[in-house]
Amino acid sequence: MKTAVIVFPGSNCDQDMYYAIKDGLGEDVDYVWHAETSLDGYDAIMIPGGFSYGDYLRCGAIARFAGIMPAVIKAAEEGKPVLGVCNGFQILLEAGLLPGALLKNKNLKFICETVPLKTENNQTMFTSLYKEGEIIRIPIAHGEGNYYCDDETLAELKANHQIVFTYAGENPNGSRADIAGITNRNGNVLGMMPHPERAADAMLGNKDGLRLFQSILNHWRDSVHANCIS
Amino acid sequence: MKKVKVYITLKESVLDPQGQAVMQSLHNMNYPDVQDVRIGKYIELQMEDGADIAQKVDAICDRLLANTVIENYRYEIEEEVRS
Amino acid sequence: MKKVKVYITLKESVLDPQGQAVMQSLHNMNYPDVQDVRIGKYIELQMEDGADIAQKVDAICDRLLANTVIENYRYEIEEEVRS
Amino acid sequence: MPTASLEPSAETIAQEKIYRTMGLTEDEYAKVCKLLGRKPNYTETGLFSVMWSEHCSYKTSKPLLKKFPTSGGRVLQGPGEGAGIVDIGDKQAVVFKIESHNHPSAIEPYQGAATGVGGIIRDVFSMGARPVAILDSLRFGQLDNARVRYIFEEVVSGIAGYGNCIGIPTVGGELSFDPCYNGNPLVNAMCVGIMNHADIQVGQARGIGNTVMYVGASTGRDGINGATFASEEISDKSDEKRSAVQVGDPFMEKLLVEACLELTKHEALVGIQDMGAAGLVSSASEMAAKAGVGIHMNLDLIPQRETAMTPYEMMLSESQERMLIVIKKGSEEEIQAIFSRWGLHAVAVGTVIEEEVLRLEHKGEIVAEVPSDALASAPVRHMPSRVPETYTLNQTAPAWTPEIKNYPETIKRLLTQPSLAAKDWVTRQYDYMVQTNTVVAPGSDAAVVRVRGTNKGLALTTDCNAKYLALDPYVGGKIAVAEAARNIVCSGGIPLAITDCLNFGSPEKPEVFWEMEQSVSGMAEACKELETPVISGNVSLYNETDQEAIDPTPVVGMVGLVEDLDKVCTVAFKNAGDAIYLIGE
Ligand SMILES: Nc1ncnc2c1ncn2[C@@H]1O[C@H](COP(=O)(O)OP(=O)(O)O)[C@@H](O)[C@H]1O
Repeated sequence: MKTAVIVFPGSNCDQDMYYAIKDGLGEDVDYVWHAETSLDGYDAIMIPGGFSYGDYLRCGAIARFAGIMPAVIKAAEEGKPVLGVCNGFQILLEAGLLPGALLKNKNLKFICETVPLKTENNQTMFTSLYKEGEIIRIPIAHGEGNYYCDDETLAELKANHQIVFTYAGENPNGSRADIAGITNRNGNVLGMMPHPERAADAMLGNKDGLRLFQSILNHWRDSVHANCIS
Repeated sequence: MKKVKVYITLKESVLDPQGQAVMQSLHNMNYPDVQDVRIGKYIELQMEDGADIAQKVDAICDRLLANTVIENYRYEIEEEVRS
Repeated sequence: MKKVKVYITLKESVLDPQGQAVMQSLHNMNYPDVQDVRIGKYIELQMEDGADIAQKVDAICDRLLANTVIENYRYEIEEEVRS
Repeated sequence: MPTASLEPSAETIAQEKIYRTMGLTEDEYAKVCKLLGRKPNYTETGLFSVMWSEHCSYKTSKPLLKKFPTSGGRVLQGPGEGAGIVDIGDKQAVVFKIESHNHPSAIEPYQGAATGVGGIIRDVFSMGARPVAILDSLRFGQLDNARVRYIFEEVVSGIAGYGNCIGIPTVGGELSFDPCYNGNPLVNAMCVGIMNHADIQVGQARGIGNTVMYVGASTGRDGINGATFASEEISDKSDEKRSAVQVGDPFMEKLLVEACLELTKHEALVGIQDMGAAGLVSSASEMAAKAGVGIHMNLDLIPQRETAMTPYEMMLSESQERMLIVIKKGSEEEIQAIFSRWGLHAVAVGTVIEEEVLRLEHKGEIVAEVPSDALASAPVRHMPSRVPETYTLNQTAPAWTPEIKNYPETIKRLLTQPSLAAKDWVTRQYDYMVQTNTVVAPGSDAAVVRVRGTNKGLALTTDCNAKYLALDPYVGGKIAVAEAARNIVCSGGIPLAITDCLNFGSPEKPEVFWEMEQSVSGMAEACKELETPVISGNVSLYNETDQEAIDPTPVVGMVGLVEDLDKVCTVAFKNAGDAIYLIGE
């Protein structure tokens, strides 16, 4: 599997994502510069965390206009796995690939800590290696992770099983319905505030996030296999 | 040259945690008369004049300055007075 | 009930990294006519009326809403129109 | 000459003793005249007054700093450059330094703390190192004071705001509260970087004919306070509308880090230096003086954020996120290409010249010309010292042992002291995990970060218990170093070296100067004993409120080497039934 990690000016979890895939997963991975215009040849697309363009104006607002974004949208339409973590989630929302918006944390402060998450839906290409309802521990680190959407959107998210992760302990940021991560309708675009790439290395004492990347790899292997047979 | 004043406010249905925190502080500081606080953005643009300026400002607000999922905007276009 | 509109802007000569980033992005988005961008805050207060309301608003701005070391503020007090 | 004409002439400066309001003493002014062989004009007086300030010249602390051991087996670069460098094996090195931003933080706590972090990061990456960790050391007054609370909250947000955005984990530090800091908080920040020996850079302007380039943010009037005799455009506006407070732009600095680290791998790079406290003057004059050359700079080419800036304002501006680099002549375009990929400009603003002078050109005229090394040779001040009465009294006071009747109650009361209580409220706001190398997070004795690609780590701590120094600065100084070393050792590291930030009151008070002497002697002795040389540091004096000095607070930042990450220890008890030992006296 060949993965692209998109690098925007101000991305700062790009290396963490890169190492999670290269060392944690043992797969091929490249950094792809925001000004590139093609993602052909990549099997999975990662939009890492950080402060793209300083997060000035609104998180993710400026990054959404980067040269690479049409290619990200195209990859999403083709059904490739697209994962946006933290700032990457914000960018996917701003780009309209996922519904809703993120507001400032309800305590108005940046929060960095490891929190329990509940796997609400393990029937996705990102979560197949977790058990339904499994509680995993993943770090969060954000100032604007308070997910907001209107009632109609929330009802849709629920009806389509698009809510993948929720905060299992105390809701840290005030997000609606304790939402920590959602997919698009097709289930191939996942945006989440918690950082699975920070929990993919035994040396740092937590490997709960690695299974997310392994799930993507399994999905890719299955699809390659299916294509070979057909 | 024109000065464009853009006001961006959170939609009414969206909770404003910052505004709530400010109101709480104001109550603690003994200003009970403040009954609501909403915090938004105020952006000033200096723009070259042109026939389609309003159209441009609309596009700029829609595409970049405001996130219309949660925010509304309005603006005023003024003659720039050089100081 | 009054509606108080407070505008908070960075003092002149204070660096506005946000404004700079937005301007750069507008240029990249092909709006070269935008020559400067300054980003400030726009705050709406709902306040009970009273003789000393202007004085109170001044105090609230000075003490809490604006950081007067780097920001200026101005405000307008309007009759609240209940919608 | 619309602007310069408003500035007083060299004659007027001499006659009306304007140099005194600019910060030069009679003796210093006389020395400037002697060095130049004439009276300095307004811009030149400004250059000397800022370069000879305590902040830039260490003129009162220099004699004391000589006491520190500064070399040792592993030291690759001692004090004098942006930051010190210590070998960690495998052709790699650790780079670190601590710096204060106390006074800016007292005025505008968010930006003061943020720009303090930004400044220390630049010191580290200008050496060619990738910054891998930030630590802080914070002192505030009593939390029941509303202003103190405000300063405390904003300082913490400022550190978080800058460090989190730029993506360097803030992995440790210390925090305490005492009434002596009520009007004068201490905000010290330390940055640690890792590099290959091959990439070590120096801030030198070698090579006659080479090009001097300016990179990073444009120059504004940041940090230029009071009357600057600038153009009328400025002087007729009320002060209330203007502010000279420096604002940090961590996004810009993130781009600068990446671009400069790319640059340090380029063979055309000759020298690189951050524009620190005195901006263009200090970087240009130091780079020239260290290489024994001169620099001719054309100020018209300096990127400017504001209109009608005078040479004085440009040279003294404290705008953040700027670097000065010297590159081989002819490679300008290649270098510009590196920066433009990161959306930054690199502008050629000057040339290295043989004549050992800093020569400034503005609008076709030479507006200042001073010997390069003159600015770096402030006359050393030897201050008188006197033993404080309280110290003498303390020495003869009978020993006092607290009488504790109810242990649980006493412990509970101790734990509610803000200085002793858990620091999660602070550390939760810091992204201490980014870069995914944080093996030991805040909450243990020292933080440990992995050196990626090896099984080694760095143990990091900042320490100082000012109460001990207030009682006996000599012993307290030793304790500060020893405490840091214990924190390193308890985490599984071998102490390598320290950086220090000497926070004191006014050195013009003999009692304060005595405290400085004693503290430094105590620290120096402990450093020798523990074989942890001092490889960088910073001095912050005049920390006073209403003429009352703070407790002597020389903060120690220590780095240790963890040779095997599997042997890292943390404070927490691990298993029920384990034996507990008390080691030492
Ligand atoms: N201002 C701070 N910034 C970052 N970390 C801090 C700060 N203050 C305390 N810490 C962290 O909290 C832990 C405990 O601090 P402290 O109570 O001062 O213990 P110690 O006696 O070991 O210095 C340490 O790991 C330290 O790194």
